[in-house]
Amino acid sequence: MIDVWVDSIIGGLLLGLVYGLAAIGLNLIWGVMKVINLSHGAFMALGMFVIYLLFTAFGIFPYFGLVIVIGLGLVLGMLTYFVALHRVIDAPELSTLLATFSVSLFIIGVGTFVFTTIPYAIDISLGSISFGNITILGTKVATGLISIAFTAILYVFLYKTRLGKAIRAVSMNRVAAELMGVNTTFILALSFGIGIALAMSAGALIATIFPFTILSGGVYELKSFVICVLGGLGSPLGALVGGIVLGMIENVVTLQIPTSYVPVIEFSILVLILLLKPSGLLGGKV
Amino acid sequence: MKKPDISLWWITIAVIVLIVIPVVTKSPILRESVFLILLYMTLALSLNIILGYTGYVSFGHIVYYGIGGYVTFSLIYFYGINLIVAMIIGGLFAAAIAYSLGQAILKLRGAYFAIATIGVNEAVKALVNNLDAIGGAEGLYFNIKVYNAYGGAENAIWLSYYLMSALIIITLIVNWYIKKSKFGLGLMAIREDEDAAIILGVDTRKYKSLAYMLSALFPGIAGGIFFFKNGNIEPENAFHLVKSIEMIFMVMLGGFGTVTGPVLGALVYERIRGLLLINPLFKNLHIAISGVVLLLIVLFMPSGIIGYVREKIAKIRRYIE
Amino acid sequence: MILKVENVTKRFGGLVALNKVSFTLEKGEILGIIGPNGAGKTTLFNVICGVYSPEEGRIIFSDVDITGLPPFKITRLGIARTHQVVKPLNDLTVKENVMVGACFGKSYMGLEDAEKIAEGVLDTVGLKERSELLAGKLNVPEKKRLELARALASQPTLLLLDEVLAGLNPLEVSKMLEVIRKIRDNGVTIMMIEHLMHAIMNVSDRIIVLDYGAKIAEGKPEEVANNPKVIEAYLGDPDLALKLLKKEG
Amino acid sequence: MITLDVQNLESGYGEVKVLWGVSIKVKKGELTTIIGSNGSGKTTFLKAIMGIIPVWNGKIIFNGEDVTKLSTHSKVEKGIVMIPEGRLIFPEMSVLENLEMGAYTKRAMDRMQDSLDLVFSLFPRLKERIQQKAGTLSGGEQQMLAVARGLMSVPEILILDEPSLGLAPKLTIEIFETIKKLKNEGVTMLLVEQNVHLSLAITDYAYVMAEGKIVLEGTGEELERSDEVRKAYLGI
Repeated sequence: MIDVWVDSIIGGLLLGLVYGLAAIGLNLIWGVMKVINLSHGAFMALGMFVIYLLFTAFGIFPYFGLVIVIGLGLVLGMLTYFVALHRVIDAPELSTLLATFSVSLFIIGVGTFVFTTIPYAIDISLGSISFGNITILGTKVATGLISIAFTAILYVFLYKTRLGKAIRAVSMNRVAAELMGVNTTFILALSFGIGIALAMSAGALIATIFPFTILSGGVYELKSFVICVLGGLGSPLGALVGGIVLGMIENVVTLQIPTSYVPVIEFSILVLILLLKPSGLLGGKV
Repeated sequence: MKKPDISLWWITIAVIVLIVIPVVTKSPILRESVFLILLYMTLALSLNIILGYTGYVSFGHIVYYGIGGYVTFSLIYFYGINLIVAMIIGGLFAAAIAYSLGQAILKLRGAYFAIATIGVNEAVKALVNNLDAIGGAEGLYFNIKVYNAYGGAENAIWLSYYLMSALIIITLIVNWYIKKSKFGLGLMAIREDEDAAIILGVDTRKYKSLAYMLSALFPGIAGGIFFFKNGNIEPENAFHLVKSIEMIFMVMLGGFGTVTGPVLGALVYERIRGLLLINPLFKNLHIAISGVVLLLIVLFMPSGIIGYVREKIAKIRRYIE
Repeated sequence: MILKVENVTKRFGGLVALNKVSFTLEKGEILGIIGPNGAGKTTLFNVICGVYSPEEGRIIFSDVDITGLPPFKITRLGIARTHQVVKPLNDLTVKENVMVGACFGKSYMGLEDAEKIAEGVLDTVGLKERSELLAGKLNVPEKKRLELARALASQPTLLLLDEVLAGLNPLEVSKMLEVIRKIRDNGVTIMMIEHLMHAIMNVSDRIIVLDYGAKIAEGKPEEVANNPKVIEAYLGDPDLALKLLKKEG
Repeated sequence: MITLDVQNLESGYGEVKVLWGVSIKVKKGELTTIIGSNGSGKTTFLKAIMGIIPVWNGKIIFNGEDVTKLSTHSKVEKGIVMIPEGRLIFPEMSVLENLEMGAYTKRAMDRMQDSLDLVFSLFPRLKERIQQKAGTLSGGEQQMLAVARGLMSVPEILILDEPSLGLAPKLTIEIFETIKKLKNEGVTMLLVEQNVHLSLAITDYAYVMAEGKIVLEGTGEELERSDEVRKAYLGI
């Protein structure tokens, strides 16, 4: 019996780390730009298919393909900022919500056209780790570790580099940052690019452990909202912790109640936290 | 009470003309397409009360359409209650849920409110998925015999059509009266500056809750009619988040905060969508094209068709609102 | 006595914005509130209007304890205010803006009565020609007048004016002062915050000086104007300036 | 030599004109001050100079070069540095990180060590709190940090917008002493202030602004003796 629990906790932790990675991007974008990115899920789905194509068409092993996914995410994100967001960045939130949603429609629309909505899967194996009765798939361990590594890299970038500090400065006060000589337009675009790169790589990682369709991103986007609200909107580290909490709920709580109730719990948590403690359970800032 | 003026007359007459066309031609194809347009108009006008007048971005507004649909459908399915009674109960139930929920979530502003409404929709959808008593994830299907009480399936469809027609006219008139009333003035004050509104004496909490309640009532009834006609209801259909965004799209396209805007927006949106679906080249790309069109509107015509015309020709302002 | 503020203290975090402020206001009076930036003047208004509730103290308005009531209730009891940073309802017309004041203020009237009141008030403040314009299109001095019109339309017994003269040219200032006197003559009690000293000295019956959240002086305009404490609070201490000059040579 | 030469500047918000042709000159190595009551357009004027709001008409000449159309960050890169009203420090960053942000431009980064030495000699208290979060500093310390951060940008001209706003008298004096020190170090400055006596006491040249126009100008002593300034401020 205890094995089942340990198994679930480890599984939940590893899954939660990937969820966290997805949500970090969303949170970074909110923290710096005050934009709720409704194209997050679509970009995650894009990440899934890019890594799939790299693997099936060019034989690039998914974990190496991640480098390409990140580069592509950065470029696409910055492009999206200038095309869809720059004009409305100071408009009321309805505009940015709809602008990012229209980007999502575009990606999903073209994606459906190309890939239809049938499921795809990436067939790789890294073996498994066993101790006692517990077996953990190597791919899950790898995604968990890579998620931690990406989060760590993001933190070093935000706190130790000149550009990273500029991003934090812009998130605190855009006018003040501009007065320090920071090109804030570029920083906003860069932040969106990083957020998208994180979304796409999280999507790519998820694709290595679960089957996916072009519509899968939507589910993870909604999960990311829950995670962000749990950890505090705008706080990247909070997102990671929120992700772990959500992973735990999915894997551990389901030992006691049916899986189909998980979304009920998740979205009730979302609404309740927004009402009771909008700054999130962990409440921090960038 | 204010007397109806020209802006209400012409749009009501236009809608009535639209309603009459399938009746005169007896064309089922036209009827189906007009039914859909009327449904969209009702949804868009309802959302307009909370989004357009009050300025609260209700992103998961479709939840009330789904709730009304489920209540109506269940009442007919399990208890054989008459459609008209059932749909009114369904609408009132949706409105009651909105009112009580509004007490809590209307405290949130801006994006926080938007996310909360998405959360509400997803939570309700997930909950209904689990309620086996009302069909769970598979949903409920009418036995064809249900329609016998209404003189057969064909008559039942026509009944749905007339009920939807009546609903849109009522929604339209209510919308206009809200806009032209003291209540509406209070709502618009909240939209422009909630802090200023409360200082000016507007009981913002009460007004917001009432507006939210009203904006849930009509979608609740519309959901009842739609799923009755449909003969089947399931969570994926009833609480489809994309439909929520379509509602916002229609209000934005026509011009939010006006009475004529959402009506026009719904008409144009349904036509564009229909054309894209018919054209074989665009059929598979219609979602992507909708995305591009939406983006263009957000970026270059943020006040919608009516708003755009209003800015260009200030003189006709009072006739087109 | 129409208003009694008793020992009111308001803190924001560690900052004491109002420190045990007490004063009374007689019916029909014009009371001027002056003090340097950040002295707590606008906070005082916000506390009276119910935007903030004070940590300590009480506010009695027409024998009713209004401490901690929500702002809309206080407005309906008959207190109206204008904002230093104007808050026009941009996408409504000028007339509609004023109608909001009339509809939801002390008389809580219907739309048609409100429209009549609005037209009258707009005439008083000289915005009649602008009635049908969207409020967002007005310039700053016009927006100030709109704020005043909106507050007046609610037919208050106590009117709080927060820097209505700022940004007006001398001619406009004297016109506005006339309007303010006229309002008082119609039986409305007025409290006003103002930086334009000659104007406020001219129009007020009595003046209260705030500095760092505390009341440092109170009295007739000429008394206050010659009070060394007030001069220091406003101009900075001239002695300090001299000290600075001497020290650095 | 003229560092900053603003000619006939017009600007405003939306459709509303606030500045009606404002011209000033700031000489190199001097302290120039603009005084004026609330709402006279001083802050708008500085925002227009910095490019935070667009210039409608007129020219901004900096060291002989027309910089009217440049973006804010490019102006900072050239050495036009403003310490904004209300300080606008980065509250969640440490004192050191705030100072590093001040030295963000390439020009300033190369001289960061020198700048840090200068700043810490001027404000030893900041050195003691180098790792503290800026948001937890006292109001006076935050103002010092804002000035220090401005100096980190290696300004060719330092523009200060109401540095004494909301400060207690003792701290106000400290800020003015600092400004005086900077003047003695040869820093070119443009100061906007409400504290008439103190600013006139230390300034080389001053302008009085009212209703978006310059209504009076002269040396600090001339204006200090002028009845008009007194009248404009106190009306007595």
